[in-house]
Amino acid sequence: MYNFFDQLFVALGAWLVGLVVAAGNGVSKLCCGQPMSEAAAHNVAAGTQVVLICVTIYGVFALCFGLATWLERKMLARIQNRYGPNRVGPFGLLQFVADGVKMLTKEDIVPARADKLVHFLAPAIVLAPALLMFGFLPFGRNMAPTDLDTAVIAFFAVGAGSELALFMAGWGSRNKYSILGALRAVAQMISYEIPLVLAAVPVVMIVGSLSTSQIVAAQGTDSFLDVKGWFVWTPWGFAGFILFLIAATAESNRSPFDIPEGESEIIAGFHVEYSGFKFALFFMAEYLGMMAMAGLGVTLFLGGWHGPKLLPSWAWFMLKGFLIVCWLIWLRGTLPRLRVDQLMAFAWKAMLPFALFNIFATAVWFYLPKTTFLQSAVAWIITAALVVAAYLVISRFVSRRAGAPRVYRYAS
Amino acid sequence: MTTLAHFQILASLLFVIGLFGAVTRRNAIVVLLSIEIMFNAANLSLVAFWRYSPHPEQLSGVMFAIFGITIAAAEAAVGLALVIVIYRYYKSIEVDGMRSLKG
Amino acid sequence: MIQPFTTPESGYTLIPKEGAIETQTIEVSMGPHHPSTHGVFRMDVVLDGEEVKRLKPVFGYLHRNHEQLAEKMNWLGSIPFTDRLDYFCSMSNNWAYCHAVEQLAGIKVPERAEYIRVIMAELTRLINHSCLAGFLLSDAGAWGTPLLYAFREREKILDLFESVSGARMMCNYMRFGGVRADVSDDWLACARKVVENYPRFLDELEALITGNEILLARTQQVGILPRELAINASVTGPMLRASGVDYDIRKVDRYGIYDRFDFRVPLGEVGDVYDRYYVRILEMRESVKILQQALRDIPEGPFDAGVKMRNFKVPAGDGYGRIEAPKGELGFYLVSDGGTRPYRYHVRAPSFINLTILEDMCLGHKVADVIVILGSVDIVRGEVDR
Amino acid sequence: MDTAFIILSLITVAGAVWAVTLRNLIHAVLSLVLFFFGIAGFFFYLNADFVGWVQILVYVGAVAILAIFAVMLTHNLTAEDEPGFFSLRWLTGMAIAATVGAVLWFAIRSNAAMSQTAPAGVASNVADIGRKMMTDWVVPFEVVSLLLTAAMIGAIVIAMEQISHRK
Amino acid sequence: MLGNGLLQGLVVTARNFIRSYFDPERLTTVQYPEERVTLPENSRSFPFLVYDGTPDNLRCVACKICEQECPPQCIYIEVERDPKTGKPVRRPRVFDIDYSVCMQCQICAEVCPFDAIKMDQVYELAGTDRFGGMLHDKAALLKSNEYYHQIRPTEADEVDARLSQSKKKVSPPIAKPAAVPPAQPVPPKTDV
Repeated sequence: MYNFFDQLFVALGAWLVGLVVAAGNGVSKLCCGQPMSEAAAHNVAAGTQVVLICVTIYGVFALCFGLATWLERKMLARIQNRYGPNRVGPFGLLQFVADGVKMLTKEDIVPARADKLVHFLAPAIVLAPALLMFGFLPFGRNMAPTDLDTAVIAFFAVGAGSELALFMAGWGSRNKYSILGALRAVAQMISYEIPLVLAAVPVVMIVGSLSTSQIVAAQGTDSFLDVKGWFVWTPWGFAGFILFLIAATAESNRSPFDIPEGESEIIAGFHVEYSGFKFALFFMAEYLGMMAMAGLGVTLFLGGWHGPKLLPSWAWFMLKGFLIVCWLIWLRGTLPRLRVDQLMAFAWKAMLPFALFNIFATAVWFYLPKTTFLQSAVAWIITAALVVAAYLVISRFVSRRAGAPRVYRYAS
Repeated sequence: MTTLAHFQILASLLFVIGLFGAVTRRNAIVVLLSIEIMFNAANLSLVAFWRYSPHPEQLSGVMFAIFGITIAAAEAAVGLALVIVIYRYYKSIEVDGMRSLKG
Repeated sequence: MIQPFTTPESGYTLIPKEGAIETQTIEVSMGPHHPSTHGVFRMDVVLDGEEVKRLKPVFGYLHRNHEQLAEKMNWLGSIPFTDRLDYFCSMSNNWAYCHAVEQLAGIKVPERAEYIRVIMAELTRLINHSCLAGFLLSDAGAWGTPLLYAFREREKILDLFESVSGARMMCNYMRFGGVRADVSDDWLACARKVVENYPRFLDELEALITGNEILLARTQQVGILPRELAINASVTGPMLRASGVDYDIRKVDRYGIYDRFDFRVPLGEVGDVYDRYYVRILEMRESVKILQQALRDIPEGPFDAGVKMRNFKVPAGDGYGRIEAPKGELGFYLVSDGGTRPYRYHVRAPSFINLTILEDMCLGHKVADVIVILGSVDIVRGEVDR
Repeated sequence: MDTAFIILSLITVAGAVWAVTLRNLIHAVLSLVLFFFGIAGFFFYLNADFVGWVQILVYVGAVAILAIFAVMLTHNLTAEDEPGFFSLRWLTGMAIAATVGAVLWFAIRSNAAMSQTAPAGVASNVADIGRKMMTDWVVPFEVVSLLLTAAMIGAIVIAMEQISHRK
Repeated sequence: MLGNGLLQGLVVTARNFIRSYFDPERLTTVQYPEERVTLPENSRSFPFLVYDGTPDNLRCVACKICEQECPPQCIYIEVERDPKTGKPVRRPRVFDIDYSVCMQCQICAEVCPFDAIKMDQVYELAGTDRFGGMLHDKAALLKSNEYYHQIRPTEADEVDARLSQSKKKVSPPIAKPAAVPPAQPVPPKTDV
């Protein structure tokens, strides 16, 4: 019973591919007498497999994008003691459809002196990496879209493409605010890409392979409740997860790091000159980027699709991704924005040393013997001590500048 | 089928384009870009040689390419930093204008 | 150091020091439609990269000819217009105008009316300071969460105003010699309940804001206002006290019956944005103390001096009455020629004068800081442009 | 000469030519990015996945943006005074290019090994690259890391000197 | 410790998020068209004319005091003349208030010696025509005394008491400002 739901989509996919191949054979029998040759059948099957993957990724994650916007507005509203959208559809669930239609019908204004080509291409190039990133994440037991042995490097390489697109957007619209926003966006994303990659390095070191499905396999235990194997329970894993979350929020320009489109300072940063559907593309790219980063966080640290056998594996992946997205929304509802230079200083002076030290701590964990329970407990404590020590040193260094807490006297 | 010759011809064509750019253009940045193109052309032919080599397990071409990429990136960084420094003093980065070696 | 600001027509050509990279300065006008300029207010900012080199505030977008109108109106008629000066604290504006006229006309205000006036003024101070903390945070990027908590508390107090004066924000409640309507006992009971709960809201707001490292980084050592510049530019109100100058008109003039209440005046020491924010939080706690005492011992008795409102004449002469409005010293300079209309009517608006030194605080800071500094000055455009 | 090879080479050559000839520098850098993607596509075509992803990560992620920053810092967005077609400078450039091209062409044509087709089953997997990097190639690995730190420090010193001037 | 200020903030927002599901204090918005906020008795919006019994038996005697005293000058009155004798009849022929100019300051109700003009509590006055549409003429302004009792019971009773008491004294009512009775507030919804 559990396996039926668990492998539901895999079976569905196989059935569809079989259907298409059968149809292909039928067609070829009609027009050229005999069913397709073996190679042709294989090609058709592979082709439909690819098409199926693309369709599911676009379909599922476009829907998730819509629900994410609804979730964000509802959660922020509840944090701020108000209701949030509840007019369009039950509980406001069709709000994103209404937004989509509004975006489609809005007039698409291109500034006169804008650089037409760059202005036009930017939204597409921002969206492409966001969608490509999903191709490397294993969604469920043998439901990985592509099984590359260089998946993690590929994920970051594709992610690097979006900075360029942000710059093109800012530069293309030839407006003071957007140039400021573009330069800020590029500087922020570059300086947070390094802690992001370094946060992923410990996981790759321990697992010994770059392929995400092997990373997830390494975190699984075959018990009913296979939660024990996740990397986040290990000290270096927890530190890496925190680092990864902070760097992911910075990469997807959200909450404390949403400087590129700091509303209160430079209005909407690089997408100030976009309206109509192009703006919706930027909006979608931001959300998809956020969800992809959440997906990678789940794969690397929270044991991918592993979870108690109550829910099917893909449901666990979606649930954990949903929790990380909720955390990002929660941050957005609470924290003010960092200034650009503080943000850079935090990346280079706090995140980078902590990430490097985390790799050192992982090496210590890797070489400590962990055969018996006692030995692994000792190893756990040693690594935890290392990580906490590093955190305390760095936090004292960062908050040294904040100055002593102020004491306020009253007039006599 | 694509033979090794196709790749080498393509790589040399790209190399020539890069060379042409480096020689004719007056703007220092475009010269640096063309040098980047030449680097990549070389990487391409190296990997092509590895792909068509009789014993590929030595991974020679791939390792060459990886080191080539890192060196090219370092070179690009220093080169563009130099361009900025030159611009600061000569207020223009015309390649012909940089005659004097004075500091 | 506030030299007259002449903008060369050709724009700004900053001559960089030899050898420094000559970056183009961007001249950005953070225009009247900027999302966080608290109303229609423009700043022509010259940016070198992110740093502010010159900043020229541009006023006048919300000018409604208030003072000329008042000269055409009889004394009673301009009371509703004072509501629209600083539309966040209409009760304090009314009181300032009535206070000036009473000084000029020598009207004695009964006890109960004085208590009611103190209660209304302190409630307005609570509204103003809590909303400032909310606006400051949404300028710094916290997307409205503290702002909506402050508005939740403000609604309770506005309900109180509506049930006594008829309108939430445009109360038009005070008259020369007292107030327009008496306060019933269960109104006082509701007010006591709201005031009891206010410290709980303040603790929640402080837990959300005061310890926040990001906010500490964004506001400490930012937009520092030295004591001498504050005094020279005649800045008043919480901005002055945040720079350490002990000057609170409630203690200096002892107008109304403020000398009967014991409350303290908090002072900052550095004078940066964080001090301005925290001094206002402490002032709110003092206002709660005043309100508790006032609500406890408000006496019975007449609530107005029975002054005849129609063709009300003020003896000839001029006078200047001022009170400690939430934003600073709000003064009315009135000249009367004995007729039913003021001969000259001038408002000393605290926001306007606090804004003149915006450039001195913003020089050398980043674009993001300019917005936070402007937020900490706590201006309302109605009062600045009149 | 199957279709993938033709498409990729078209993209790559177009990117290279535009990068060299376009007036507007920002467009030149963007076409350079197109060229980089083309080269990465070739690496995938040649089953060298790791190199392809590293190429995208290094070039598209960093070098292209470095070039854009350089263009922005030197304020010459449209390089006007460029040699026109058939000017002396252009001709000499074309002559040099033609000779080098001819030499390479004959080298390729004369070598017999060039005409072999692609052997099947050649693929680079990351584990082998890592193992080889640490065993046979460990000396170049250390030298390159030394070179990278030197380059980083060099670039920073130049930038630092610029900042110290501005104070 | 670097992060605990941020964590405190996050705890506050989390508490608000969770409590907003069951604590009315933490969910203050009202679904406007369906639910409505109960207005306190004293709240005011635009003025209206009061009539006793039939609409042409209105209290206003067209003395034009409110027209003079109105700060934004938005009231226009014309006295009715007896067609035969040409002498003014103590009734307004035309009484217009331009709601788009009126700033709801309640001074007209305050200075009216005959308690003829009072402040209404209606606020849904959206219209399509900005110029003519908001100009309410006498017919639109007239509302019965019962309506006045309905919206402001205590105030209406005092006004009635004063009017009936002044009717016994034949002399015209002295122009004493209608002191608005002490306000009985509807306790604000948010008593915790």
